[in-house]
Amino acid sequence: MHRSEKIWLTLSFGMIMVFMIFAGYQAFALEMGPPSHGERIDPQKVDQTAPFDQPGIKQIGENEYEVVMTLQIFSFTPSDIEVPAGSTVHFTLTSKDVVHGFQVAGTNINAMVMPGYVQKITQKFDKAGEYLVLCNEYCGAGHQLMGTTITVK
Amino acid sequence: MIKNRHNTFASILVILFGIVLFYFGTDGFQAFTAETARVNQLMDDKPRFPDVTLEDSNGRKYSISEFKDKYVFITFLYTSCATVCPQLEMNMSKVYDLLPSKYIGEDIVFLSISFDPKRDDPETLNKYKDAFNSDGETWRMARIPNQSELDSLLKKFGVIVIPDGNGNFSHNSAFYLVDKKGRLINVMDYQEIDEAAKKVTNILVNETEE
Amino acid sequence: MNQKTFGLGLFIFLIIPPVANLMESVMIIHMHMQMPILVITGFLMAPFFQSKFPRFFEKWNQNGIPGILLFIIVVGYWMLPRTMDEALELWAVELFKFISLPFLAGVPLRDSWRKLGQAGKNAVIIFFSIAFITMGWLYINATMQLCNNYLLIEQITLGWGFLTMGIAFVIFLGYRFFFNPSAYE
Amino acid sequence: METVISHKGNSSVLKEKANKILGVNLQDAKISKSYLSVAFIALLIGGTLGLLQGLNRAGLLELPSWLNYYQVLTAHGLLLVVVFSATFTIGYFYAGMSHTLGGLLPKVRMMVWIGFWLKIIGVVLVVIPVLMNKASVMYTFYPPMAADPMFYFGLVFVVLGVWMACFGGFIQVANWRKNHKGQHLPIFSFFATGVFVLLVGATAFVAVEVIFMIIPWSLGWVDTINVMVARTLFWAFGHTAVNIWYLTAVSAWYVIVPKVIGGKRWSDLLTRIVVIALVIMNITGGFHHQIVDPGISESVKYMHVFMSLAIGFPSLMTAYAMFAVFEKTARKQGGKGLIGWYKKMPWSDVRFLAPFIAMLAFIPAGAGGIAQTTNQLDQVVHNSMWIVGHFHLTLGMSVAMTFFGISYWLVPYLSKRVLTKGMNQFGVVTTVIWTIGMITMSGAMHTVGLLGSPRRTSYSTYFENATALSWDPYLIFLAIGGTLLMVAAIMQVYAVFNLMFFAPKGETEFPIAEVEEGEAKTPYWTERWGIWIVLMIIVVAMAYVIPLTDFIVNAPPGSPPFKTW
Repeated sequence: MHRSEKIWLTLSFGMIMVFMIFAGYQAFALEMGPPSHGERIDPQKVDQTAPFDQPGIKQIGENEYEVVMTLQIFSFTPSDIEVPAGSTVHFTLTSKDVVHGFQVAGTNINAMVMPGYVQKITQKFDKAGEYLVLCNEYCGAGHQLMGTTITVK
Repeated sequence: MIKNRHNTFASILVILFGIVLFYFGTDGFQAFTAETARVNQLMDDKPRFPDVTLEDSNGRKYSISEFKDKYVFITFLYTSCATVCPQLEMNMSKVYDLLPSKYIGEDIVFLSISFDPKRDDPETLNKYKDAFNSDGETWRMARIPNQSELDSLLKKFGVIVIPDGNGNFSHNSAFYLVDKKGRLINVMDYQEIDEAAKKVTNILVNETEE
Repeated sequence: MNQKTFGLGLFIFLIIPPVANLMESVMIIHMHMQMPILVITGFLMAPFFQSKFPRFFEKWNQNGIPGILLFIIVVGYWMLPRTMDEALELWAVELFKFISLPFLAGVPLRDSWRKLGQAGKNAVIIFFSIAFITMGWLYINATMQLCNNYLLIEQITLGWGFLTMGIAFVIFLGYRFFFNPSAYE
Repeated sequence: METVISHKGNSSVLKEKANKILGVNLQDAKISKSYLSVAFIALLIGGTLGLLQGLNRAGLLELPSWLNYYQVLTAHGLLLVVVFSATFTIGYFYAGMSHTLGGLLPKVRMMVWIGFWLKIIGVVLVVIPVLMNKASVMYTFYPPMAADPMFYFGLVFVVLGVWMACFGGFIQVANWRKNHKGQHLPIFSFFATGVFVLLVGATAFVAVEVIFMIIPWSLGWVDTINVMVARTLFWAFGHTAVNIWYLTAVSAWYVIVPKVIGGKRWSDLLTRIVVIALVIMNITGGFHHQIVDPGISESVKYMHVFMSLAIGFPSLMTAYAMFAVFEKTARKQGGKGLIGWYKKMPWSDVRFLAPFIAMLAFIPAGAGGIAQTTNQLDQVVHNSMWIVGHFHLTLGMSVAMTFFGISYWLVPYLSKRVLTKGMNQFGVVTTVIWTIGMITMSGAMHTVGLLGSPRRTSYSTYFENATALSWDPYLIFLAIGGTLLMVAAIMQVYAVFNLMFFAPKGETEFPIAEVEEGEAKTPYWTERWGIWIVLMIIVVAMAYVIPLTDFIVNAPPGSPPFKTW
């Protein structure tokens, strides 16, 4: 093997390891790992299962809110959420039918919402404004209409 | 020829090493799982039930001295458990029924301890106990509200509880018998109901005859 | 980068506490990734020892049998549910794991493998196929938690891991049986 | 038995001789030409559908209800990701196997023809329900969205067709090795073997998903389906499939391009190691498509980040190899300095230009891929237009342009015609238009994806939402890029059929580069495919046993089928 090649291979290997270390550090030390909640639910009985029998927004602490939300073709329940600026919002999500995506443009909220699984994701909203919430996994004829907003005041 | 002898010798040496390794690794071919090793260890150590505050299904608070001069038959559980715990408690109730009734409440008390104090408040425990016909007196269900006290008990009795992050726990299950002085004297397989009942009865009979 | 330094680097990487902890947090990764990679590090480092002590290997492992026996014993020992638990709880056992797998399993495996005949190699693979399938069956069907530090589901996962590995070995044996390499080489 | 073998032996010797004289076996050429024709027809139709989408997405065109956006998108994906790539790959590798292994065996020829027709039947069965709007489920067809059962039967036929071609390839290779004991498989056929092994491995997952899970469920034999298992099996296939097309392109970079520029191949041993590494590690990479899925623990996801990133290593090795070959070749021709090689390259030769731009495109494409594999970065772009931009860069540039470059010598070689100067010029123009179109489109897609625009969504302002409206200026570029691409696609298809039927008669060489003189002999262990396949199985088992066991043992109640379009 040529010397330059050895250098290149070492660099390549090093680069991959640096990626691994950063990803690991962020996921485990900073708890910035991707949404991975493991709870299961009967997808055909979402309406009867707590907490999804009462979807909505609930204040659970100072500047802390819990949003229990169901996704179904082609809407989010509840929709048009309002929270004060600076609040941390914990989303608890599940799907009542097909696979949906939950994305809030301009934030790092991006999660798959599968039928049969409860997904959780948390975000702190510092800046006031209207955030666009949309479904980013194709879910049917009205997929492009599946959107709502989060208003941060 | 000489080389061959080296080989044979080396092979024998390696096998001997293997035997020694496995012998010490399994406490003399006794314990192939950590669970067996743990139980054996507990029965040797006879740890004392620590001084912790229990809160039972009636909301009464007391320490283990409540059961002074009585044997205590203990299990560990959490009420949201859907798999092992109901089975464990069902088996416990069978042991309860198999023991001669004259000892119950007099010489022995049954106690189910929850390791999920956040969710298992007295009210929940009260509801749960009815499902197993526990009377709340001679068979009590209790939680240990203080987490650090709970941890010290679990550690002493070798109960391993791992939360799985979704509200469930993975845990080992057994029947524990604590003697009149508050020392753990026996750990029994919770699936062998008859054997456990026989063992406990024998202990009680010997004790009262003395 | 030659394989000796690569093996040493990999070995050091594996014993870094965060790496070790992460790998040990999942039962199947502990047994089916960390442990085999430890063996592989020894395998890679073996030429160092072989060139340092050529007489030793020549004298005591001439036909490869003592070495392969040592390999089987050490690997077999680490397949016990108990040893996995203790590696997590007692630092001495953990240390023994990091020493025994590379140096008492990886090194002798490399030295012995070439010295074993075709029949010997097949016998070793057959042994591990049977052992893995049995362990797999045991772990999948055990309703009891065998390891105190791992969930029951991880135990079942490990069982399937054993079973699939066993099947892969059987496929390999079948390939060796049906396709005679001498027809191609 | 004896006579049959000796007869075969004779005929293969004859064939080899015939090959040397005639250049190409006509029967084998017909196979490859058929596959290539289907590939480029698929490109034309798929490309047209792509243009329709680009125009819609830019808000310029409203599609009629009988051919809606999602129908078009499903067909576009299937025609380009599955039909174009797979048929080109098979046609290309069969041409090369016929060339390097001394003609196909009659048995193999029959198998690959059966495979061809199975595939055609499959594609027809898939396309009918899509056109009837009964299968607007995208090429990923995630349950519990359920298409018409015919759609899934079509997929089964496609997979069977692919398997026929793969096993034909294995028989051909095994036969050659029996007759050439102790020799290394010619490098081109080595690549072919790797690709076929991966194709069988990858499609096995989707076959299990479709045959054992989806078909019984879509026919109503079972009520519910385990959505996560289906999804996981799909991605074990889906990601590997695109990596197979990439490996096909890579084969041309290693084997063909050095010859085109008048150089020698890079180290034979390391080339073979790259192939082996890609075969062993590829299938496990698919899991990173599920980084933001629920139900998978973070440590398992992290392990899979590692498994996905590992594929980056042989790719980085490839990058080095390519530029090393350029530099070496140029130095021999008098080029100076580290980057002096660029003066010596045959830039006006489309057979070099197209694959070279493809390689360049793989630098940002690969970097994007590494980013998407990493947990937190993926969370930013998952399912956004960024992803669409990414695979138009990988598949649309790296893979498709390499295929285009190949077609300028492969098609004339097969049809015993030559590439004229004019046609070469035409090809260069096509390449440039395609490049500009793809950069425009993919660049806009990447940018708008970072701003949050989702993939697989027809034009929508989300009720006049300000954020959504701010994407519109970027989306216009989709239409512009798409139009350029359409022009280039039409030119490319014209070039292929012109070269196949109308170009001047003559002999064209199958350009396979030689190894460097004095290179050390490649060790024989590289030929032990049995070991590589077993290793591949072990790695795959290791990677998938954890999530799959969890999904199955801790399965939630399943989902019934839904038709939501």
